[in-house]
Order: sequence, then C-alpha cells, then structure tokens
Amino acid sequence: MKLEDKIKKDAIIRMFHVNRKYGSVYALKDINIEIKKNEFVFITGPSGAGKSTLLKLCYLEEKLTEGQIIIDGINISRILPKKIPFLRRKIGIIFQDYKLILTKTVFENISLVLEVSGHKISYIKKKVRSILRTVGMEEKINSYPLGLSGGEQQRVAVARAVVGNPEIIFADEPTGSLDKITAKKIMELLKSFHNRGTTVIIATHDNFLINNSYGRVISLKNGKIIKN
Amino acid sequence: MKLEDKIKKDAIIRMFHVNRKYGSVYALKDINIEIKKNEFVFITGPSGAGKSTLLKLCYLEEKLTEGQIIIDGINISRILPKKIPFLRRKIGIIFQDYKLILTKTVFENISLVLEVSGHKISYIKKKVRSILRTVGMEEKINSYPLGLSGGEQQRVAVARAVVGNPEIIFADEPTGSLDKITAKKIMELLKSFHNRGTTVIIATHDNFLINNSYGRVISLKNGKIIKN
Amino acid sequence: MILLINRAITDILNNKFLYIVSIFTITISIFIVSMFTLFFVNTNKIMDSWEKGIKIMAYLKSDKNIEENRKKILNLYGVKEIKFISKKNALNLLKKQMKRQSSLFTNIESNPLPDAFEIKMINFAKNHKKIDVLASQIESLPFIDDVEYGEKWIVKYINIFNLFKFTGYGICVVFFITSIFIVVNTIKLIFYSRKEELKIMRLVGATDNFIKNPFYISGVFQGFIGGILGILILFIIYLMVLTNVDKEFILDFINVRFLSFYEYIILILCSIFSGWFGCYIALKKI
Amino acid sequence: MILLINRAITDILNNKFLYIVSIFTITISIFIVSMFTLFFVNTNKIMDSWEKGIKIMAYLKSDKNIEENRKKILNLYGVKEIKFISKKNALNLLKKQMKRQSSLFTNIESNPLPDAFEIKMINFAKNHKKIDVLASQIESLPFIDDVEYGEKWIVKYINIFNLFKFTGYGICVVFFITSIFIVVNTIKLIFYSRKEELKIMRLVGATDNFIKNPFYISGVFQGFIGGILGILILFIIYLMVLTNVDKEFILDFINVRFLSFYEYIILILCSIFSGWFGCYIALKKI
Ligand SMILES: Nc1ncnc2c1ncn2[C@@H]1O[C@H](COP(=O)(O)OP(=O)(O)OP(=O)(O)O)[C@@H](O)[C@H]1O
Ligand SMILES: Nc1ncnc2c1ncn2[C@@H]1O[C@H](COP(=O)(O)OP(=O)(O)OP(=O)(O)O)[C@@H](O)[C@H]1O
Ligand SMILES: [Mg+2]
Ligand SMILES: [Mg+2]
Repeated sequence: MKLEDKIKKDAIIRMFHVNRKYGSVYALKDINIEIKKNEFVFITGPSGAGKSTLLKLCYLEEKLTEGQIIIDGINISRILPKKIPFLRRKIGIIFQDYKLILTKTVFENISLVLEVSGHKISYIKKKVRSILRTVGMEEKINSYPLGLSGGEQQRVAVARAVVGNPEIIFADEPTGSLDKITAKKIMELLKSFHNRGTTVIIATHDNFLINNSYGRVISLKNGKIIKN
Repeated sequence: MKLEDKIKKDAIIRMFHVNRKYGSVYALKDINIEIKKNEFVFITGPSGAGKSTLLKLCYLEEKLTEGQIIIDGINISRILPKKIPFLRRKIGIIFQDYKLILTKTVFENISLVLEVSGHKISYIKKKVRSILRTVGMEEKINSYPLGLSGGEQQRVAVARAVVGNPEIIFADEPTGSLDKITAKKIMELLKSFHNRGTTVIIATHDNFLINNSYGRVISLKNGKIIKN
Repeated sequence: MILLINRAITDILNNKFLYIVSIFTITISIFIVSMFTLFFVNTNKIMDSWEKGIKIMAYLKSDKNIEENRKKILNLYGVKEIKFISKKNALNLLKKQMKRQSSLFTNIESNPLPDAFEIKMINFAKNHKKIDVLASQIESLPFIDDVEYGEKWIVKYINIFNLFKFTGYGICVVFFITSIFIVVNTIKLIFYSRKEELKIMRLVGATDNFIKNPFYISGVFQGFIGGILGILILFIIYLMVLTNVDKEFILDFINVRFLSFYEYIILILCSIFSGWFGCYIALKKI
Repeated sequence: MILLINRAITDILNNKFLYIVSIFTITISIFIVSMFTLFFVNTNKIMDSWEKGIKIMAYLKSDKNIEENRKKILNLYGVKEIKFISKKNALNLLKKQMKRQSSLFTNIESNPLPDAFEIKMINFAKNHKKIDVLASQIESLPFIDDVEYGEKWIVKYINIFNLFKFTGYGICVVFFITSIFIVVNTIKLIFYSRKEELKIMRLVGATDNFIKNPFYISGVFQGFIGGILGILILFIIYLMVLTNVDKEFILDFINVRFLSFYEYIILILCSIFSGWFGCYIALKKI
C-alpha cells in the first residue's frame, strides 16, 4: 500500500514540513497538519500570522518553498498544470479580499463557477438564484460589485464559493465585514455544508466565531503552529 | 449672523434632510445629523444599512441626491471643484476596502498624503516612519500592498489616514481584518487623535468596538436613523 | 458553443471602452495599410505603363532576310516582341515626331535611314544589367549594324521603377508588421488591465481554453470590424477626394481606381489575422 | 520640482510594462512617419529634377530685337528664366540628339529652323492650366511665331508630379494624425488601467496639477525616447539596405540621403508633441 493511498483513506489534506518564505522571511515555518474528510477547522492567529498564506498554498495561488501538501490524494507540487483547474473545481474559496470580477454582475460572477464545470444554463440560473437567496442577496443579482456594500460583496464571495457544492471549502475571514446577525447566517450556511459532508477550513481572527461554534482550532503565530 | 456662521461655531459636520438614491432605491433617507468638533461618533448598523454611503457623501466620493451637508463651514454641494482637494486635506479617511495604490510601496502610499500638501522630504521620511511604528508596520515599509496580509493592509490604510494630522477622521470599518489585540491598538490610536482635538467618525458593525469604547452611537438601518 | 459566443458578447459589452480602443487601433492600422495599398496599386499602373515603353532598337545591315533574322532574335532569352520598322516608316515617324522641324526633310530624295527592329522585352529582363547583356547579344548578330536602347535614359527610368517598387513593397511590409505590432500591443494592454479578472477565473477552476476562447472570438471579431471600418473610411476619403479634385487633372492621365474585391478580402483577412494574432501573443504568457 | 521629477521617475519604474508599451508604440509611429519622410524626401528630389525639365519653346518671327523681346516675356507672370537659342544652335542640338539620323542633315545648306526662346517657369506656375494660360499669353505677343510646350507630354508629367506630391503630402499628414491617435489611445488605455490609482490620489487631497504634472513629464519623456528609437531603427535599416543593395543601382541615379539635422529635430519634436498630446487628451476627462 503506497503512502499516498494510505493518506487518501483518512485525510483529505495533509501537510508535511511545509515552509513558505518571502525573501528571507518565513511566512510559514515547518507546518505539519492533517485534516480529515468532513472536518470543520478554524485556523486562527493575529494579523500577519500566516493564515491566508496557508490557505493560498492549498489552492495553489502561492507556491511552496519546501515540504509537501497532499490534497485529496494529489501531491500539489507535482500536479500537471492542466489538471489544476479540475482540482480547483473540487474546492470552494472565500477570499479575504473577495476577488469579485468588477466588470461582471453578481449573477455572472457566481455563474462563472458553474459554467466552468460545464453545467447547463437552466440549471445555472436556478442554482445561482437559490444560493443568493440563502445569503440574502437575491435583490442584488444584477448589481455590479462596486455597487455593493462591503458586507454585500462578502456575501457574494461566500455564495460563489459554495455554489459548486465543493468537497472542500476554504474560507478566509468569511465574516470580517458582516454584522453579527448576517455573520451567524453565513456560519450556519457553512455548517450546513459541513453536515452534508464537506470539509470546511476557516481562517479567522474572530474569537467570537470560534467560541460560538464547534470544530477544531489550529492557532498560528509568526508562521508557526502554537496550538493544534 | 448667517446660518453657516452659526453652524461653524458648534458643529463641524451638519446634515440636513440628506437623501441618497441608487436607481430607485434609497441608500440613505432623510438623514439629519449634527456632529460637534472633537466628537467621537460611531455609526453602526447591519450590512447594507448605508454606513459607508454616509461617509462617502462627507468626503465627496459620492454625490448627494437631495439635502445639504456642511463640513467645517463649507456647503459641500456648492464647493468649487478646485477647492475640493483642500477640504480633503483636512480629512483623514480609512476606506473599507483600504484603497491602497498597488504600484506603490507602503512608504510611498503614506508619504503621498504629505507630498500632496507640500511637506519637505526630510519631514515626510521621519513622519511616515513614526506613524508606521505606531501601527506596528515599520518592517514592511518597502513592501507593496499585495505582499501584505489583509490586516497589514488595513493598518497601512489607518496610518495613511492619520499621517497628515487631519481635523476629521472618517474610519470605515477600521478594524474589520484585525485580531482583537491589534484592533485595540488601532482604537487607541484613534482615541489619542481624539484627545488632541480631532473629530473621529467610525462606521462599524462590531459591537465589541462600540461597547468597549466611549462616544456617541448613531444606528442606521435600511438608510434611516433608528438611534441617535 | 452558444454559451461561448454568449460569453464573448457579454465580455465585449462589459469592457466596451477597451474593445472600442482596440477596434479603433485596428481600424487605423487597416486604414493606413489599405491607403498605402491603394496608393501603390495606382502608382504601380503608371510604372507599368512606363515600363512598356522600354525597348531596344536594332538597326539592320541591308539584308533582306527579315523574317529569318527576326526569328533569330526571338530565340534570344528575354525577347518578348519584335516589330519591323522599314526605313520608309522610320522617316515618316521622324517627320511626325518633329512637326516643326519637318521642313528639314522636305527636300530629301534618298532616305539615309536604315531598316530596324523594335524589340520589346519580357518583364523579367527589364533590369539595366540584363538589358546591357541582351543588347550586346543582339549587336553581335552578323546582320545587325548597330543597337540603340536609350542608354542613360533607360537606365535612369528602370532605376526609378525599381526604387519605387522596392521601397513600395518594403513600406507595405513594414506597415503590415507594425500594425500587427500595434494591435498586439493594444490587446496586451487590454489583458494587462484585466489580468486580475483572468487570475480569478483561474482560481475558480477555469481551464485555459475556457478563458482564452472568448478572447479569440472577440479578437477575430475586433479584427473583422476594424478591417471593415478601416476600408470604409478609406473609401469615404477616396470619394471625397475624387469629387473635390479637378477630375481631368487626374483622370485624363490614369484611371485612379479603388481596391478590387480580391484586395478587399485580403485586407480583411489580414485584419482578422492581426486581431487573432494579437490575442495569441497577449495570451501566450498568461 | 525635484520632487516632481522624482515622482515622474518612480512612476515610470512602478509601471514599467505600461511605459514600455507606450514608448514602443511611439517608436513604431515615429518609425513609420520618418520612414515615409525619408521615402518622400528622396522621391521628391527625383520629381524636382523632372520638374526642372518643364519648359516652353517660343519660336520667333525673324525679328532681331532679341534683348527687348526677352524682357517683354520676362515681365509675364510665372516666367523664371529665358534662354535664347539661335537657329544655328538649334540645328546643332538637333544633330546631336539624333546621332543616328544625323546623316539626314549633312546635305542641308540653308537652315530652315527659326530662332527660339526656351522659357522656364517658376514652381508656382507648374500646373497644366497655368502653363496653358502662359503659353497663350506668349503666343499672342506680336514677335512670336509659334509656341510649343510638349503638350500632352508635359501635361502627363505635371500630373504625375502632382499626383505623387499630393498623395505624398496627404499620406504624411494622415500618418502623423493616426500615429498621434494611436499614441493617445495607448496612453488612454494606460490611464484606464490606472484610474483607480488616480481616484485614490484625488481622495487623499491631491490637486489636479499634482496628479497630472508627472504624467506630462513622463509623456514628454516617452515621446522623446520613442522618437529617438524610431529614428535609430530607421537609420539602422537604412544602413542595412544601403550596404546590401547593389550600390550603382541606386547611386548612379540619385543620391539617396538620410534625414537632415533639421528633419531630425522636427521628427523628435513631433514625437514629443504626440507624447504630450496623448497625455493631454487622456487626462482631459479625468
Ligand atoms: N506576496 C507576499 N510577498 C511578501 N510577503 C508576503 C506576501 N504575502 C504575504 N506576505 C507576508 O507573510 C506574512 C503572512 O501573511 P498572511 O497573509 O498569511 O497573514 P494572515 O495570517 O492572513 O494575516 P491577516 O489576518 O492580517 O490576513 C505577512 O507578514 C505578510 O506580510
Ligand atoms: N454605487 C452604488 N450603486 C448602487 N447601489 C449602491 C452603491 N453603493 C452602495 N449601494 C447600495 O446602498 C446600500 C448601502 O450601502 P453601504 O455601502 O452604505 O452599506 P454599509 O452600511 O457600508 O454596509 P457594510 O457594513 O456591508 O459595508 C447597499 O444596499 C448597497 O447595495
Ligand atoms: Mg489573511
Ligand atoms: Mg460599508
């Protein structure tokens, strides 16, 4: 039984001695994490601790300096470039800075995820509408991102992340711009995905979110794990 | 004694029946607010309530649909375009989306404010360094914004807003991406400006900030004032 | 496929300004290239008509075997056409040419002019060295007394033709390349201002083809529209010039013509190509 | 001032790609314009040498008052130079021109040719209608027997000159305008991709001048660099062509020359202007 097969069985994400350097400074240092399928994980730590960097490595926005990351049985430093899109389709990402396409409407931004994986137009329309209802943004379906408030943009970003029913959700500060009530709704949404079998990984500095929730907490500080 | 003179005496910002419509929807409806010199004001409310819009009207990023806003004795709907820059120099703004210039370093982003009002290079260098130290970002002085974490970007945005010793500070969600400890440091900074005579207006949905602080609270909901 | 075209269209609508700039650039480029083509096509006709005038006169010894001799010359490489001019014809021609001075000839009884062949050459041979060679070949034939071919005059004109032709072709090629460069640049700039968008598309799982295909479609579309507009503008200017300029002034000399259907097609294909190629280059590094 | 230039420089360094594209575009435009100028300058010389050949021959009645008559003609508008050709000179010239056929003249005793004036015109009058007018004016003088001026031939050539000249000037102007358009477009596109940055500068209290001045400086700088590069490229190509092409081929006919210092300066000023103007247009709406 090969190493990768063994990991596949119990862990969906596994990091071995992961380092990420920017210039001569370590943003992440010797990170070893194993996340099981259908886990609900918080990554926490002060500003600049390396939370976002950790997530970026997983969805391949940044490259590893050293170490190995295995996601769903695939070693991502050895993945063929043309396979990357297919890996990403299994992943839903809420970016800290939302990363909405400013020239596209809310509908177009979200439907993009479904178009990419080749869904039918009729399905896309229905699905986008229903997910926007869930995040309370159905009225803004034809707005452009710059015509939305900060919290509204964040909710669109959440909707886009979950619309494709991903196997893993990476959420980077998913409620930073939201008031308590809306934030709770978004957390409920993430939990409902968790209940359906999705692995959810949330990077946040908001202790309130963590305390009022369930799940494992990994604490980072200066790029190192201080609590797991 | 003219109306405007009278207002100048006691109020630095005064809004009369302010409306702001986007399409047919009111983002702000019949807002009447008077803010005195050296007040410390929170504007709060759920996502999409109109907090950011209210601030944008004050610093002229958005235009009024109806009503009057008088800032420091100047009616901003009647101000000459060439006088706008000089009004803005009295104002420090922390934008909800930071609005850092991505092609400039942290130093350049902050020094811009001082260059604009014609300070000397030697003064600029000293001042920028000292303000970065205050927000805990002196190490990143030569980084570009895209090489910063979300919280770090926010702290640069804060530093830029206060570096010019403005008479009024508009802070839109100034601690949304910051952990509790850093957030507290930023709030302390804003309070220290308040103690020196600056008028501070903070838009936030974070009750924690408000509860642990002093000052007046204005609550918005659906574009209307529900508590003052 | 429908979805793809749909995406290309919304893409164009969402980025109107960028597409307008790019179409405008292509329009200008095609306008310049086609203006030059037009200029060149028309001046080329003048040159052709000059070239037709280049000929060698071969004066014959008093040998009466004209048909046989003509064949001998025809066998030489480069000769296209031979016309026999008898001494009598030559004198008449001379009289006609010299209207005023023709009074000189009224008293002449015997005609001192020789018989001659007027020899036209194939295009390929219309080069000053090749004419030299051909002329000396003809001169060395036993039945030829002397050869005359305008010498300096002819060399001068051939050189003008060639100077015009080569710089003309050269300028055309340079234009085409530079206009492609400019289009590529414009499209690159457009990509530059949209690179964030493309990065986001990657991050939500779009494949390369998914991202690139609409760009190719809109590139071809831009090229097509730009090409049509460019030719249209040229045509309008052409008409304006033609109606305002004194018509005899030009028309009695040559028939200034607009582009042929074939040339249209070529230009529009070039334009489409440059749109496509611009995308190709701009997308290569993304 | 130092701060301003400083800002312009950091601006260029921070946006290398955009500035490279823009300089590249200006380079290409200036290259095209200067290539055309070069082509035009050189062909213009050919045309001038042709034009010099345009003249009116006025044949005199047997009137011996040559000096007086010459003056009368000189007074006519459009006449530049008059050369008297006596009947004797005319015959000699004719003999020389007709080498081969000169045997015709050997037996002539009396010279039937008339005396003549060869009349050259000022440039302004070198237009087929004006020549017609001048010729008939001359013909109506009492001491003139007849006038000859190449008629069709001359009209043809004048028309060629004019066709070339006008299309030449036209193309030059169109080029200049289009290259300015392209530069403006490129700079507009650059502004478009930086409009967020400009908006932020506004929001922190920058005046219009504070924002715009560095752009003007860098626009002028781009124009300057682009102009120099464009001319440099042309010069390199010019040298390459000159060393590779058969030298006699061109040189025995005209002296192909590169641009004069004066023309350099004009081109570089145009280039700087287009950089500045591009900024001006792009900044107007911001
Ligand atoms: N592209 C980059 N180039 C250089 N340094 C970087 C880059 N990206 C991140 N860093 C640095 O790496 C460190 C970790 O950044 P990261 O974004 O992971 O922090 P974070 O934990 O997400 O913080 P926050 O809560 O503020 O978002 C920071 O000090 C940051 O400045
Ligand atoms: N440019 C715009 N065009 C159209 N609608 C807009 C525009 N800007 C804001 N709005 C709408 O106005 C309302 C108020 O927006 P605003 O940004 O003021 O909210 P906010 O209170 O700051 O919310 P948040 O806490 O989420 O930032 C929102 O519903 C938003 O969609
Ligand atoms: Mg982060
Ligand atoms: Mg807001």
